[in-house]
Order: sequence, then C-alpha cells, then structure tokens
Amino acid sequence: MDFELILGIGRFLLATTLLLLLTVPTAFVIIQMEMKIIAQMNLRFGPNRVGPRGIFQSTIHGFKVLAKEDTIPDQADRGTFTLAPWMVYMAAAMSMLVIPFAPGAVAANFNIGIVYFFAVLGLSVVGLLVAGWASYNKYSLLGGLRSAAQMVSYEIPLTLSIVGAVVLAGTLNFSELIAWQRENVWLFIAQPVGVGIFYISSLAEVNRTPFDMVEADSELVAGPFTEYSGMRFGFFFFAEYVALFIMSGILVSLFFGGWLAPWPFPAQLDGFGGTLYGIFWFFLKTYIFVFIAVWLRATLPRVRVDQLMGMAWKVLLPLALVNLFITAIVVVVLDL
Amino acid sequence: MAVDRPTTTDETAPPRGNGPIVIPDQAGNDPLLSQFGMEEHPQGGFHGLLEVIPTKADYVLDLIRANSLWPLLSGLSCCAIEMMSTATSVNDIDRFGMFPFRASPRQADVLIVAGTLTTKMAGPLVRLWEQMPEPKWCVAMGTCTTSGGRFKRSYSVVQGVDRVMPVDVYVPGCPPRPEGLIYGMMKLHELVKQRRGEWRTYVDRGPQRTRWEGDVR
Amino acid sequence: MTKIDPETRIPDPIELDRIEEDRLRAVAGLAPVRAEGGEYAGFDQVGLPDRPPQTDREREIYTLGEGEMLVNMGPQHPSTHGVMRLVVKVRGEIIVDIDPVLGYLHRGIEKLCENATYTTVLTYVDPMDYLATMNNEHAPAIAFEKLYGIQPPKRAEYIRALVVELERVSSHGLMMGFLALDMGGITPILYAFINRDEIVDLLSAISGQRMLFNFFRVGGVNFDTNDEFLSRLGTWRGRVLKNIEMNERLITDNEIFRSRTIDMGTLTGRDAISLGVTGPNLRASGVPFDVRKAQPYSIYNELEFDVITQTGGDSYARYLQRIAEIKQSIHLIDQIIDKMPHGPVQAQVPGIIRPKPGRAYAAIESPRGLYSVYAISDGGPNPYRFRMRDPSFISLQAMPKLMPGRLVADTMAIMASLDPVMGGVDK
Amino acid sequence: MANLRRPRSAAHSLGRRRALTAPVAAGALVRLLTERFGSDLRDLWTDEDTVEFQTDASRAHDQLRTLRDDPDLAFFMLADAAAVDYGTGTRFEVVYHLFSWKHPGWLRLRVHVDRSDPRIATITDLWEGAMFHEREMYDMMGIVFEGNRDLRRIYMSPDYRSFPHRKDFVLPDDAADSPAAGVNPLERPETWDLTRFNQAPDITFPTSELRDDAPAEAVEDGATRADTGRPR
Repeated sequence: MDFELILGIGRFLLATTLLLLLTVPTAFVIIQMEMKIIAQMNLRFGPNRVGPRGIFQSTIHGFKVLAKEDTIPDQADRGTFTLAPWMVYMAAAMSMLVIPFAPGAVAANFNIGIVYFFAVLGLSVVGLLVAGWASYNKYSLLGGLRSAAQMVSYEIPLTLSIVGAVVLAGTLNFSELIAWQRENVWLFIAQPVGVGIFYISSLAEVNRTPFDMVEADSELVAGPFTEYSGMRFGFFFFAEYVALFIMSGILVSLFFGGWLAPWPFPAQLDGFGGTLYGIFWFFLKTYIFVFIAVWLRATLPRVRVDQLMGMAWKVLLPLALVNLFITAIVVVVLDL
Repeated sequence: MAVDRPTTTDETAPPRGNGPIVIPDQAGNDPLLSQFGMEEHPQGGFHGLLEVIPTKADYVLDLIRANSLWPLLSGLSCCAIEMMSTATSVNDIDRFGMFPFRASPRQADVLIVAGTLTTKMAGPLVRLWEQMPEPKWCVAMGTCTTSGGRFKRSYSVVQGVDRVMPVDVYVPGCPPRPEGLIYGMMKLHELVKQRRGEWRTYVDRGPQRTRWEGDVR
Repeated sequence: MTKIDPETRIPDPIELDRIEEDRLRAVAGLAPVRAEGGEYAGFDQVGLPDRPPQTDREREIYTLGEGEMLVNMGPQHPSTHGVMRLVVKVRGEIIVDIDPVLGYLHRGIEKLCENATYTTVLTYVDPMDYLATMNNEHAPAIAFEKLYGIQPPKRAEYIRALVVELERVSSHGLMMGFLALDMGGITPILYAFINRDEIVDLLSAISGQRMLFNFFRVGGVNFDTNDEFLSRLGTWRGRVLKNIEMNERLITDNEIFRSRTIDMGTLTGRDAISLGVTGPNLRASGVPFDVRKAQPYSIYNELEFDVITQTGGDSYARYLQRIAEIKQSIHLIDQIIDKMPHGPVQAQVPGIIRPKPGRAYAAIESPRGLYSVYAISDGGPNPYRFRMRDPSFISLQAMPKLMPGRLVADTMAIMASLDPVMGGVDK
Repeated sequence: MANLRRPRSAAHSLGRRRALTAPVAAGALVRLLTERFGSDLRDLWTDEDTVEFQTDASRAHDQLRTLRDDPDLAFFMLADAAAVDYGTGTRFEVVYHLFSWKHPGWLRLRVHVDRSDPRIATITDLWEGAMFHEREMYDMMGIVFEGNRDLRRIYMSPDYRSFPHRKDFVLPDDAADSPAAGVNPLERPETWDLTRFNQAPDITFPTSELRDDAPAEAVEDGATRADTGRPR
C-alpha cells in the first residue's frame, strides 16, 4: 500500500468526521436563527434568557431533547422504529461530503459530485416513510405517505433543473463548475429558469414552509414523527435544518458561484488566505438563502397536498424540460 | 442509556383517578441499595442509577430542562385563549424557551391544562398525560382547572384536575392574566431546578398503563 | 394458436391479495375483513369501546366501505377551536363522511343558572362564547329586563352597544388570524392578537377584567366610562384600521390562501337557512338577515348601519364578510361615541330581583350569529327555566354538509371559516 | 307551581314599560292565525314583541308546516327550539320560536308533551337545523322525536343514564360530599357498561327498575336523587 493511499484515506476520514461534527452546530445556529427571525417578524422578542441575548437557546433545546425519555409505542415495529431517524440524519450528513466550502476544502472531490448528492438525498425519503409506517399510528402513516409522495415527485424537477447548468458547464464536479463560473458568468444569470425551479423544488424537498406538508400540525398531528420523543425526535428535528443548510449550500455552489466573491471584490485569492476568503463568501451566501427560507416560513400559509403535487408534475417538470431543451439548442448552435 | 418503561398489564391495574392521587415519594427503603441511592422497582429492574453521577451534572441537567420546557398544544376553554395571548407579541413566552407548542404529546414536557375539565374530557386528558414521556410536569391554569371554579356544582365537571392527574403548579385566576401564567411558569422553573441531585431517570408514578382502551391506533 | 377459454378470468393482482389475505386471516382464526356493502367497523377504530350503533345515521357513518378508514381528529387537536372530536371517514385523502362528537366542554350552564339568582346567571353565562364575552351577557340582561319590566337608562344602552361592538371587532379579527393559522401561516394570528390585546386592555379599563367581564347588570351596566377607557379608546380607534389592513395585506391577496379558500365549503342561502346557520356565515351566503336590523333591540334602531352580504358563500366570502363587518362595527362605534348621552348607567334595582311570573325571549346579533335567551320566571329569585340558543352550536350542522368530497387538509379551512367557539357549542 | 298566567300590564317600580312597538301589525298576524288554525289555537297572547300560542303534540308538525309554507305567513326561519319541564306531576313543553319578514316580532309556539311518555313528531324534515336542537332536548330532557334519523346524546356520554335538565335531577348542593360527587364515575370508556346499548334508543323515562342497582332515596318534595342512577 503506497503512501498517498494511506494519506488519502486518512484525509478522507478526517474530513468526514469534521463534517459530521459540523452538522450539529449548523443545526443549532439555524434553529436559533429561525427562532429569532420569526420572533422579530412577529413583532416579539424571541428567546433572550439563555446565554447572552439568548444565543444558546437552541443548544439548550438540543440537550434537553437528549435528556428526554424516548418511549417506543407498544405495537410499534421496534427495529425499523429505531432505524428511521438514523436514516434521515445520515442522508443529510452524507450529502455534506460534496459541498465545496473553499477552493481546496472539499471533503470528497468526486467527479460525479452532483449525481452522488441527489442519490444520497433520496435516502431521507426512505427514512420518513419507514418512520411513518413503524410508529403504528394513523397520523404518522398518513404523514409518512404524504412526505414520500411529495419528496419523490419533487426530486425530478430538482434534478432536471440542474441538467441545464451542467450542460452549460460541461462537468459534474462541483469545483470545476465553480471554476467555470469564475471564467464565465454566474450560472443564475445564464440559467434564470433553472434557479427558480431548483429553489422551489429544494424547499419542497426539505419540507420547508409553503410545502411543509410533513409536519402540517393543523391536520396530521406531527407527521411521521408523531410517536417519536427524546433523542429520536431530535434526529428528525436536526436533520430538517441540516438539510436546509445543505440545500442552500448546493444552490449557492451551482448557481451563485460557490466560494467566488461577487463583482467588486477579487473573485478568488490563493494560498491559505484564499481558503478563508472562499469559506467566508460561501457561508455568507448560504445563510442569505437560509434567511429567505425562514422568512417564507414566517409569512406564507401551507399549500394543500394536491396543489403541491399538481405544481410538481404539471408546472415545474415541463418548465425544466423546456429549459433543458433551449439550453441544449443554445449550446449546440453557439457551440460553447 | 434509555431505561425502557416496564410494561404492566392494565387489567390488574386499578382504574386510576377514582381513589385519591398519591404521589409516591422516594420509596428507597432497601438497606443494601439505599446507600447508592438506588431501589428496586416493583416490576423488577433498578432505577436511580443516575444518583451515582455527582450532583453537578444533575444541576446542569435541571437548568437545561428548566429553560427549554415545551408545552403541549392543548387548551380546553377560555383559559386557552389567555394561554395563546401569553405566547403572542405583547407578553411573550418564547423568551423563556417555551415557544414551539408541540402538537404531539410525545414531544411535550409541560401539559398546561387550560380550561374546565369535564367528565367526558377527563379520559382523553389522562391518556394525553400518560402518553407524555418522563420528566413531565403539569400546570393547572385557572380556577376551573384547579378546583372546578365557577362550575363546581355542575353535574358534568371534574372538580379539579388533581382528581385525575398529579399537578405541579396551580395558577389561580379566571382566566389568569398572561403575566400570571408566566409567573406560574417561573415557579415551575424553580420547582424543576429544586430537584437538584435527587432526580431519577424514572420517576415511579405507580403502575403505568402502556396499552389504553382508547388508544388512537 | 392455443384457444383461450373465454370464461377463464385472469385474476387481477388486487383480487389475489384479497384472497391471500382472507386465507391468512382464516388460518389465524380472525374474521374475514371484507363483507359486501361494507361492514360495521364499530367504535374500536376511533378509540372508543366497541358498541352496537344506536341510530341509523350512526350505523351509516361507522360502516366502512371499500378502502375507507376512520380517522379521529380527537378532542386535543392542534386547530385552535377548543375540544371537539371530528370522526372523519376517509378514503385516501378524500373525506367521505364526518361526525362531530360534542360535549367535551359541556359544563351544564343552563342547569346551574336554574339554581342561581338573576344576577349570578350573568356570571355563569360569561364563559360561553369566550371570544366575545360581552354578547353573552347582553341577551340575558335584555331578557331579565323584559321579565322585570324595567328599562335601562339611555347611557347604559349606549355603553352596552359600545362594548358589544368592540368585542365584535376583536372576535372577527381573531377569526382572520385563526383561519390563516389553520392553513399554516404563523404571523397573521400574532398580528390579530395585537389588535385583540388592545381591545382587551380597553375593556379591562372599564370593567376591571380581561376576558370574562361580568360587566352587565339587570337594568344597566356596572361602571360608567372613565377617562383611561376613553383615552385608550381614542388611541385604539386611531390604530385599528392600520392593524386590520396590515393583517389583510398578509392574507387577502396571498395566492396560496386564495387557492385554498375560494369555492371551498360553499353554502347556498337556502341550505344555510334550513340548517339554522346565522350571522356572518349566513350573510356570506347572500341572505341579508341581521338581528340588529330584523328585530332591533337596545339602541340599534337609532344607529345607522347597513347589512352587508357576499355572494360567494365559500370560505373566502366568509373571510371577506368578517372584514366588512369589522369596518361596519368601527363605523357604529364612531356613531355611538358621538351620540352617547349623559346620565346614570344603572337603574334602581334591588340586589335579588323577583320578577313577576312570565316568559321573555331576547335575541341579539353576536359575532357568530343569532344568540338568543328564553327565560321563564316563576316569581322566585331563580329563573325557572333559562334556555340559550348558541349560534356556533347550530351552525356546526353545516360541517357534515360542506366537508364530504374535500381533502383532509380542507377540514381545517372550512371549520376555521365557520369559526365555532366550543364554550358556546357545548354550553 | 303558581299558575303561569301573565298579567296584562306589569308597570313596575322605576322603569316605565317599553312602549308596545307593533300592536297593530301583530293584529294582522293574530287574524291570520285564528283564520288558519281556528279551534286548535289555545291561549293566543301577545307581548310587545312576541305573539304566542299553545297547541298539543299531535297538531304541532302540521301547524309548523303551514307556518313555514303559507306565503302570507312565511315564517321561514326556526330561531329556537327549547324544552321546558314544568315539574314532576305536570307536563313537558317544547317551545318553538319562529321569525318572518312579513310579521314583526317573534312567533312562539308552545307544544304540550305528556311527561310520562314524552313523544313528539320531529321537524327535521321542515328544517334540517332542528337536528341539534332535538338531539339536545333528547339528551337533556328525554323527549323522543319520532322520525329523527340521528336521535342520540349530544352532550353527555352515550351511556349516561339520567336526563340532567329535568326538575327531579337535583344538583348536589355541595358537590364534594353528595352522592352525585361530581367526578364519580370518571368518563372513561373502559368503565362503560355496554349492556345499556342493546336496548332500543326509545328509553323515554328512567323508571325505577332501570336503576335497580341504586336504591332511590326520597327527597323532601318527592323528587328522587336522579344522580344515584350512575354506575359506581
């Protein structure tokens, strides 16, 4: 076994543990951000008792959930009941591998990064479905079925909206895509329709507000995780927010030039300073989109299930195909 | 380590609520185990192992629990409107970490019984209480909940929630002002923090039914 | 070419599963699941012990046909309408039938009133419609004044109309918030509560209580208007239209909200009258029936206002009707403030009144509809019979007519637009 | 019970009587009623805003139908349907209040129902909205409405034995220590005795043998403590 292989494996293991550990503080930060922003939008204070100006409130929520007793319903199927939250959380954590935080700082620089990302993201559908079935409760069954139907039917427009960008950039690797965006124009200018479809589908994929049918508490009590308590519920709760961070990260990497600085600033610096520079810009743009998702949650009511499905199949899918068709023609004609 | 709740057959268990509610205090009388702060549970198994960990951890745990009490989204009558106005912009319960009113009893810590408890609603309410996972507390909000209130003489009102379930904090008032409810929640914070050191993983509240006649399947 | 016998029937897969399932159930010694025409599923599915059906409507609801399921939107339900259990027969997501089970907040108020003096009755009646508490006291007060044969002074009538209209504004504002909350919007309910808290502080300035006011007396009102009440009334009057408009901007033109409420739960005028629906829900279906105009009580014949009706009759029309009525009430409040005369606010009435034996029927227009009291006195200190007709209790009958055929998600939208208050429904 | 005749003019202490708003217009209604119903009308009587007359159970349904369908009567809205119990020895009364654009004021129709066997024809065929009124009257007073498709208890639990709003259902003065001790028994499904259900729903009057397990203690004026009928 030659030396680089060991070095590569070591680097990969270090990177994955680092990312796995990164997911927890990300979830804490986003939960805290959401609580504060929704509070300000509702003209109220929001948590301000725990820690200076209340910034540790979400951490406290996390640890309290850790310290709860987790009950397993009597007739629930114990095996799958305990497996489901793990599946949902792993789907979110594994898909962080391919996010390009900075020029060199990518956990795994696959050349098929995008395909890997969408494959792994589909795993969370299975987790919710299994949770819904295993907890032996009508509400969670209905919630599980709804979430499966919603996420499956929104993955297709999600993926198709990317293909336009990929056809333009000619690569499936995130870093090369960003490199392409550095030379040419940012992809959201080249693919305005693609960005729109991607953003709407990503909201539905992550069950955020206009489409949060899964946890529609006014109808089904709490969707598939009605029967979950304690740390198992914590897994679901965190997985939702980590997935939101990842979706924003991917959106930024694909369409808004991942770690590239916008026009007035130098696009990219080299050396260690460049990495920090890239990380700063990446996190700034990602958290702008997370803010928009939280903003939507505060204002918009919920879409009904059939409207949700109708929009996916009748509106977003044809639009994505047309967008792909036009992009392909443009690429062939102008022979980019 | 998740202590699984001992399953009891509910035929033998006496129907709860008829007799007076006795909250068993620390049974721990077995000489061999008591010095470690452990005792044997009537249905077998031990609990109370946590006492072995020094109290500092329990102190931190209680602080965490006190500052993040999630109330259950359930209200019976007029007090529910005052509970809602406690959660709104003017007087905000989210400041104390209580905002996400959880809809499912599995994820709730506090059951704020807000309103008149009638005999027809007593069954479902007891079921809600039993479905909530441990470290759970109950706040009886309003005089109707505490003692039947202005409807005490009625034929269909339960004269006080403590006839059916153990209550931790009583909030007087008909309906209590939002500030009154927040004062009650602060009292609950102190009560949670007082239990430093002697908190157990599994509070023995008598034989718990795991299968309910009216379980929503 | 092999000849296929035309009679052979290729078993379709669903049929195969069903045969397989029956075989397995027979092996396990269970009764076969399906019977033709549906089989009485009993109450076990909804968490009640199984018992034979009492009436044929019950048998009709609890008989499950093909692929149907009984879902129990139980007494503890996230939507904010209090404790009502909706047993919904669902096929997939579509509602087939619905059976509201009431009584979870039945406090026996009428029985208690028959054992209480006339003044104490006004306190028992308060927590009925706890979003518009002054209206609960208005009808019994008028009924007892008819029985006792006394007329409250003019200023008391004006103060009564003032506080009743204030409660109407706060209650309709809350309805807008609850309708949006049941469809997932978080912010509208908090904006609606801002308006409500201002009105509640206003009324606590005059009556001393935040919700259950106990402000009316037989023959007048308890307190006169003090300056804190009048100054808060002025500031509230300046801000209320802006607050209502802030909430409207969030909801009225919201595309998702419109797509979920327009022609949802459409109630025609004829059905509404036959079902006994009254108030804003009836006027939203086009029937101009308003007790303040049809049977003028108190001072409403001296005030100038018009009865607004919508044409749609669906949830969106009911929402628009509420907004229009808020503006009407604000217009009424302005007139009341202008014309309020001076004088006493309480007629000379002994503590325990013993009206002559007789009957009185007093109906008022509460924010939820025709709220009426039928009181019989037998000369003693207690009313002999005290009967209350609660508007939301009777208009709940529209739900089993509006919901079948809709999706489970729409139940909340339709119920929120009907806006029942369980304190009044269960009396 | 004093005879409930209402004195014509009850001018009283400080407040003066409210002026009669519509004496004339009511006259038109009174003439129409006497013309339509003639002999069945008993004790026609008007107040300042109500016209009231009494009838008996068998005639009530047709009179309500004519009141609703007759073009110049046109009482299209059933405002209220209430049940009144006039004491153990006397009678029940079902009181209907109707409203019409053509005639000012309310029309009150008082229907006498025999107390030992309280049966009356349902009016859900005229107004669907009468269903909850009738279910409540059955639940609270035990009046059976023949022809009602859904006559079951609406407020109390399905296996509740007595009818709370009857005059002989005595509220315990101090709920704590009276036999009807408030909460006893708790409304919990597992405590229901299901034998109660296979009887036909037309149990009109909880006769003593129904409450065989509870000895009936006599109370001063002959009313038994109905609540003892509860299963312990």
